[in-house]
Amino acid sequence: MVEPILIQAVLVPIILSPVAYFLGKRYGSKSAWFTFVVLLYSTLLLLYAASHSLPPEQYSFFPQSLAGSPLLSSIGIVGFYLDGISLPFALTIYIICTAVALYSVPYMKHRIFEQEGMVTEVVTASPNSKQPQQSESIMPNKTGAVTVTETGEARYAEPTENQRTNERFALYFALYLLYSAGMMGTVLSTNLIELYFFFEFMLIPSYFLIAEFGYGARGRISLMYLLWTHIGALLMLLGFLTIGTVTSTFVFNPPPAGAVTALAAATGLIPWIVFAIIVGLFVKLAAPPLHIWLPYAHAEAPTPISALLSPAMIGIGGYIVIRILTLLLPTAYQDIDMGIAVWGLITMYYGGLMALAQDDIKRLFAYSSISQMGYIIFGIGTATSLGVSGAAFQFVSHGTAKAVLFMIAGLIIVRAGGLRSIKQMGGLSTKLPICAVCATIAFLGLLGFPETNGFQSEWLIFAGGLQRAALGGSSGQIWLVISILAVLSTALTSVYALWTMKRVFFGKLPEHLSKVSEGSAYMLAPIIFLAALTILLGVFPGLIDGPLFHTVAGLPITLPNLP
Amino acid sequence: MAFSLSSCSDLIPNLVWMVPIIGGALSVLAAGFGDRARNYVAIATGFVTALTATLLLLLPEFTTYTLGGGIWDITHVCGVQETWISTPLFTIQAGVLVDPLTAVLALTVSWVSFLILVYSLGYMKGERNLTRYYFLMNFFIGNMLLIVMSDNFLLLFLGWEGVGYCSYALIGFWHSDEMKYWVGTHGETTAGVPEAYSPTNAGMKAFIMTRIGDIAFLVGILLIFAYAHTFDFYKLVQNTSWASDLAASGLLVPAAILIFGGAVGKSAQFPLHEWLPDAMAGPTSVSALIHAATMVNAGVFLVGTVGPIFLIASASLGTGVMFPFFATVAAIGAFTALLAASQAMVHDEVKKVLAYSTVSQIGYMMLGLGVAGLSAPADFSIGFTAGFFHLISQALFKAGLFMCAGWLIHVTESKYASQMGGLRKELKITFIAMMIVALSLAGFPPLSGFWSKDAILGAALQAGGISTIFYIVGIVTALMTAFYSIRLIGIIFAGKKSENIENLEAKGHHIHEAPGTMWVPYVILAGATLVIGILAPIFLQQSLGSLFSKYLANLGVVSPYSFNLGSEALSLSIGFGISVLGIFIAYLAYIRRSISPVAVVNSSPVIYGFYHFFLHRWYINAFYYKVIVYPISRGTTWIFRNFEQKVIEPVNIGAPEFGSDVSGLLRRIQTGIEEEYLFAFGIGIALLIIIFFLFGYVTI
Amino acid sequence: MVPLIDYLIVSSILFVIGVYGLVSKGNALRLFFAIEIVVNAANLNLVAFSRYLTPAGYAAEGQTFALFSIAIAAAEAAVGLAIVLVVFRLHKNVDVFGLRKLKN
Amino acid sequence: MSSVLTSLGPEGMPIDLTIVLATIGLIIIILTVLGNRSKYLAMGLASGGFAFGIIFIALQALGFFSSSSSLPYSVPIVTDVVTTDWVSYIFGIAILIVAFLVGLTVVDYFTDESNVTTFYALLIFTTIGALLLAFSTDLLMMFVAWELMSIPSYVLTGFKKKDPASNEAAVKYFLVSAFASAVLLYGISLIYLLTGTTSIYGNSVGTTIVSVSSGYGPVGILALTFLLAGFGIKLAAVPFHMWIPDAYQGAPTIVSGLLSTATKGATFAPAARIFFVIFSFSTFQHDWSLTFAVLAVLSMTLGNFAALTQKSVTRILAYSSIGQAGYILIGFAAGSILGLTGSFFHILNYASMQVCAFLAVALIIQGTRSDNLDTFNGLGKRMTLAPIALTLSLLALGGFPPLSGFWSKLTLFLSAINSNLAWLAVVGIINSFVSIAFYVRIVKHMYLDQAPSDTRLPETNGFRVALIIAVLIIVATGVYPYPLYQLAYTAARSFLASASIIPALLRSVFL
Repeated sequence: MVEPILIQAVLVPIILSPVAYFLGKRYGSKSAWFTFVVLLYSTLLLLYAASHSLPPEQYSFFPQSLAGSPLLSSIGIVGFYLDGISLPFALTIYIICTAVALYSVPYMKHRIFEQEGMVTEVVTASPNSKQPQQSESIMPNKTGAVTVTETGEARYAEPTENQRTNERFALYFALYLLYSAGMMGTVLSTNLIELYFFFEFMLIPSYFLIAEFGYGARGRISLMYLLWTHIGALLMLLGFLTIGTVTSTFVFNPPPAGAVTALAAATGLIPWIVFAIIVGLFVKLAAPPLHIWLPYAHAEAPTPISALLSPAMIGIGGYIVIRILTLLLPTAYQDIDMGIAVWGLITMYYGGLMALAQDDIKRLFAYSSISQMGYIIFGIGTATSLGVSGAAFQFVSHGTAKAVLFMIAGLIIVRAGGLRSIKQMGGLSTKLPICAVCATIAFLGLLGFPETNGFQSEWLIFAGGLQRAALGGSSGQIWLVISILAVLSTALTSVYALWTMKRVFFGKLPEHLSKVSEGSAYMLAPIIFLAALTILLGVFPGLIDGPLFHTVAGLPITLPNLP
Repeated sequence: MAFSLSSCSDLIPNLVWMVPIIGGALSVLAAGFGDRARNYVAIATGFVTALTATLLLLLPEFTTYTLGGGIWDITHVCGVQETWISTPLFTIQAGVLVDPLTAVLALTVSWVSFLILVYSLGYMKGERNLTRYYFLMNFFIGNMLLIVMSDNFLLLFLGWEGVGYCSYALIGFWHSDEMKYWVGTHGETTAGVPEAYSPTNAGMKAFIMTRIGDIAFLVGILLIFAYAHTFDFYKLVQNTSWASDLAASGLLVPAAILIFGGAVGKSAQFPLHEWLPDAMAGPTSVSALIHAATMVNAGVFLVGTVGPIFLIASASLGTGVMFPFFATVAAIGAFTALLAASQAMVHDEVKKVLAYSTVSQIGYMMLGLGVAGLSAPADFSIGFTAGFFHLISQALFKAGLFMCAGWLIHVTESKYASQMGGLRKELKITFIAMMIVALSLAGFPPLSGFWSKDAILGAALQAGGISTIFYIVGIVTALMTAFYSIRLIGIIFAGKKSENIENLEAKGHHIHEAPGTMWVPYVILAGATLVIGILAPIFLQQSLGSLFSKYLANLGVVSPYSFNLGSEALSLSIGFGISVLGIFIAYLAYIRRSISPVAVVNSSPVIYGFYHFFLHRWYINAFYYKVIVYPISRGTTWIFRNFEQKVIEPVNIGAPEFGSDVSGLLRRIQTGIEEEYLFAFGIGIALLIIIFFLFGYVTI
Repeated sequence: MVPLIDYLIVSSILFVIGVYGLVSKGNALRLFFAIEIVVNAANLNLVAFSRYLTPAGYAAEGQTFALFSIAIAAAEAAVGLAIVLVVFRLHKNVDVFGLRKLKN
Repeated sequence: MSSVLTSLGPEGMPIDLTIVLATIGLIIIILTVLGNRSKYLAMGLASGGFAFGIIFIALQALGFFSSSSSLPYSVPIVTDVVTTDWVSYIFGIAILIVAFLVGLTVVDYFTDESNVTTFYALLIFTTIGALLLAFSTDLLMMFVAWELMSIPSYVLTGFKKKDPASNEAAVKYFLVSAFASAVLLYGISLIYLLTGTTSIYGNSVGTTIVSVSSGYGPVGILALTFLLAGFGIKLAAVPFHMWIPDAYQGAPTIVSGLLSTATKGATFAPAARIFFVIFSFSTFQHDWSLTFAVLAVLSMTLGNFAALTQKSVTRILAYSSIGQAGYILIGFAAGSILGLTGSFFHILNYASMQVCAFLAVALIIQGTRSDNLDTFNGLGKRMTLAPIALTLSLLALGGFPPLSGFWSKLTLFLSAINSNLAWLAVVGIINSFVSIAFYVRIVKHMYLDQAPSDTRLPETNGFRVALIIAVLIIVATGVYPYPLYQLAYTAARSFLASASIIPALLRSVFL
């Protein structure tokens, strides 16, 4: 008898999301605690499952009456499995979701009040810039809660929540739960159709979250986000359907007997399957030139959602690539590994270079995410157990670090009246010391600094590449070159990371930021928690490495392992 | 087995690097009880660290250990390992390693650090954010000791980057970038590149530049890992099959040079040396600790660690396999020594002069280690010992110099030597202490600098061959070194008071001696350089030499220490002569002031040209900015505007537009006229028939 | 007996005339007549085929079908004319070119 | 009660159902003539009739399920004019549910029309026509049912006598549809020539004449063409779709809902029967399969692309309906069990999704008095149920999980790939993507754009009930697709077993 642990972790948030809605209508922002508890419960379930190394859970969705048709009945087999590869992904997703749930309280208060016209955006005119920096749709000052002093600063008394704002909170937290569970379902699923189901399932709530609470041309941007990710998903679906047709089943984990051989025999279809899956998922991973939706979506999403999109969601593409390629298409995987690696390399550099050209802090982080996805792609491309494990670990390290960074960006937005332009920041470390420390940790995590988890993942990835070089063969030299180039891209990461640190936190504090303060523990606690996690996993990488390698070493594919 | 590795109690070795890190954290907690508590905790941490490092020598596992007769005899290394990362594919054991190299460096680092912490008490008094300062200082010390104590590359890299971060954070300690903290002179440019850097900018520059070296280092160790599947130093020595595999791929020497790249970055060697002068934007105590005495020497330590490993590992591949590596080390060391010394001769900013001097002196150390590898295998330990002796000696006198400079800058409120002058009466203690350390730098007997520098030069001379060129470069550099050390002393202490000082005194600022917390540390260091100098003949040969040679013998590089003062008389006398010559020229120009430096510089366009060339840092800094920094920063914006926004983004606009166009076209069919709908119906029938006839199976 | 092909030719001609009428005329009533011509072409077919398939006429499926079809055409005509009549009341003519409010 | 119903026996079921519904229709007419024009009585009678029908068919189906341990996959050849196989159950249930839902909203929709009772009568008759169309296995019966379905629907389309748009729609619909009937009749006559019988299961073209004399090939092709064209009109397959947008826009919106689901869905049943049974001869099968594929591509592409820039929501739904027909045709083109499963499943889902969308739009238009997309701005703040129902139905139409459309589209695309028609799946998926753009556009207008005013718009009870039922069906099927899926699968399997398609020629890789 299988313990229904993982299915709970996925379904409980979905089932309780209407409850979150009704609680939200009643209690407004306080209902965040409900969301928090639900997600915490699910996270604990995951931890329980991880510590007991439970077998795959399988639930038959279609009873056996379709037994005459294995393919059709396999559509209905819903499996949840937490193994070493899904563990880092799953835990990262839920831990970030749980932490960000609390962070959402002050942020969404700010955003919703702003949207409801209860707070006028602080006009952050700096003496240097001619045009005052304003974000869109400054509503007329309806409640009079804001007084603008003669220096152009706005001080606002915290408006009180009312029925209208409560409804907004309710919507936010209900969608938030759905979104979190969608991501989780994708990572835990063992069936291609189930995987696609959840992959799309997370799209709609996130679309609404961006569209409802986002900034700028949020309608257009959320639509762009939806369409891009949707076409990626559909492409992936094409690949999945073809796989299902060839193997007569959609269950992929553990791969059913004969599936791999059947697939390998379908030589004519393999290129198409691989193309569909890789390209479809690289849209999610935002590998150039399929990345263009990402900077917009991440920049204009409400910041807590950015903190889920970037650290948690886009990397799931990498997870699926690892899963499908290693479990179902091992030979094809080894044929295209270098192509993937080179694409990853391009992604690293492209994202990093574009990050250098940004002024909007959230856009900068978005491009940085693209660059970081390049590491994941490169790690997958090395097709070694080191590289693949590194890619999975990189999801964790990027997740914790980028979540911290986005949350800090959000904190600045809340505290400095919607300020996002880096040009108008500076010297904030005197006003936001804790944030400065946490941002430093997060940036160090991004640039692969030892003692943060970023290093632990990146060295695995690079070691994977160099291991390919060491294996020799005709491509050994090329692997050597691209691996060195990959390591070199961390210099680029350092450049944009430190330059951003300098521009945001160091230097002279501009006049308009003199009233900024760090504020509520709702915001700081998640930031500190994740920053601490960044360091903890850097010092004790075995927490991730152990189960990860255990699974990777046991993958039914001959990845070059260390002897 | 060529060596023995005994296990030892893991408490003391681990404490050595843990104490400062824990103490740093404690000092943050102690800040809650007031500044005083925090300062004391921080300094006490430094002291305990120094004590634990000293305790290393008392470890019972060091089987034969006597301090009698000035002889150390540590023949054994000991290490303890814990499993750090355990996976089914590989296990990374990590732990500490105590060998003579470790012990000597741990001692130097911890005691100098302690002195600098004490100095900070006075120097940083009244500054804000000192919690951060003390935490980072202690964290730095911990990481530095981790580098020294670690027994594998991965753990070493942890400390390696840790000190890099501390350096970054401490250079940028005054992160609000007020003008007074900038390094360099405002408005001065080299080929259009500004020469002045804000502290945060300098920190960033330091971090990124050293990181480029670190990347090479990381590639190097990962390459070794790819073949050896271990990071462990002793495992690498134990089983050397990896070296032949690497050599078979032609990667042995490249891997070694890549690892040396890390040392180049961290130790500010050419071509990654440009960050160190700008790193002087940090507090002087930081410069003294990180950018003179400890961190910058980590590169030397690294070469000292990997050099023997590579030598042993490649032993079976025939001699001379590692020649390119050691030649690179020596050449870069020699060239850097000359490069930096030439710049030190002309600069006016006290700390920058000292920074160039540091770069130059580390060049010497690299030269020593390189020469060790170039000489006959039996003579390996000569250069090796010389390099590390110079490391210790430089740590002492350079830290002393910086600390003195720190007080001078504080009391004169100027960072320029030319704005000091005639201070010898007011600042007697500082004057004497600084004189001693400067003479040590100048290589004046019997100070430690004299012995250590000449040990390196002697080793180069003895190695012969290509090393003779390095020897000559070293001698030229020695002349420059002697000149600029005394030049600095002369400008600061001799002659009349400058306008700046007079203005200050007119304003009521009294030029006074440093408080005890400040002068005691640098006086101690001056004393140490003197004492070691006097004891050097014994110290060098009997203690350090025998220690290292036994250590190396234990590793497998068999070479009884044969350095002999008597047989090196030639080298010593040349060294002495050069030193005196340099001191004399500087004396004439800056103390007696019988030669006008300005007149000399202007006397010939060649000299003037050189002067400017040196002053503009050989245009290397400007070159980097023009060729790398500016193109990247402009290039990314260009790519963003012209590729990202003009080529890729239009897809977002173009695709929907395409859809709309198609949509409009299709909608135009829908005219609203029933007639045409029926017509379309007819066309549909025709279309179906055409399809059937063209593609159908049913034959007509 | 008239061969089957003659019936087919006549019915085809009727069909073509009907279609021509549909695509060339604008008057709703004329269109409706054209449709009736097509229906009648089909009816002719049915009867002819029935006769051809079962010459003895025992199972007159085709004829039955044609009868049904004629009855249904009548019903259709009733409803159709009613609709056209309503249009006429509103527009005062029954030209389908005038009915272009709904388009694109 | 249930025993009484099942005791009536499956064979008589369509006739019983017709009698019951026709009686109710007649009662309504008689009451109207007698002067009793109570809307609610008519509504009660009609709804009762439809509900009875649903229960009746459901019980029959359950009886089928429970009567034997193994599912009745093989069905004897029916020579009667009507049959009760799984296909007819599926279509019957879909048609009746749509009719029931539409019936619930009529009273609330026609607030200013006097003869609402007549509407109910016509609704019942057109429903009977649609039902019989799904049940019929004889060409004559089929034609009669076709006309019985069509003729009342012309009147329904022009039901708003004073509304020029409604009239225009009626004329356009009527002329095209009448022409289609004529063409269909012509096609039927040719089939009669080829097979010598009007019974669908009686004989197939291949086994009678063509096999004797190949000279009849062109006649067979002509028959195929005319039938495809005739059905194409109701199926909204491009290029026979031209009347659809105009008629749907002009007709009363709930009638558009009825037309786009009940009449359209019902047409797929005779289409399936005629092509899969009569034209089961191998060469013909290839031909119509290819043609279905071409029509599917054309319909999907035109429908979805043309909808992209529409401003009128009803027209968007009309074009969407064209696109959806294309998806359904994919399954026909695939021609395998999987394909038909997908088609039948999608017809079921499509009925609930599309009727839900149209009813929601009808309710909204009642409030805003315009079907322009801009008047939908900010509806989320002005109404509660209608925008949610519309959003869910649109997302379901777009194929987003966990809504019903996802599963059926999935099956359709899978069937295409399975039948070596991967290119068709690719086109389908591209179109599915394009369709998201305009579906979500409506959602965006409703929720994200600024409302012109804050006044709340009324939501009437009839609509509420209908929308809630429709949404429940959509969501429940999305979350637990098994029952309907199984129904569709059983239907497809038994249908193909009854059709004499030569298994070797099925392009399915498996099954």
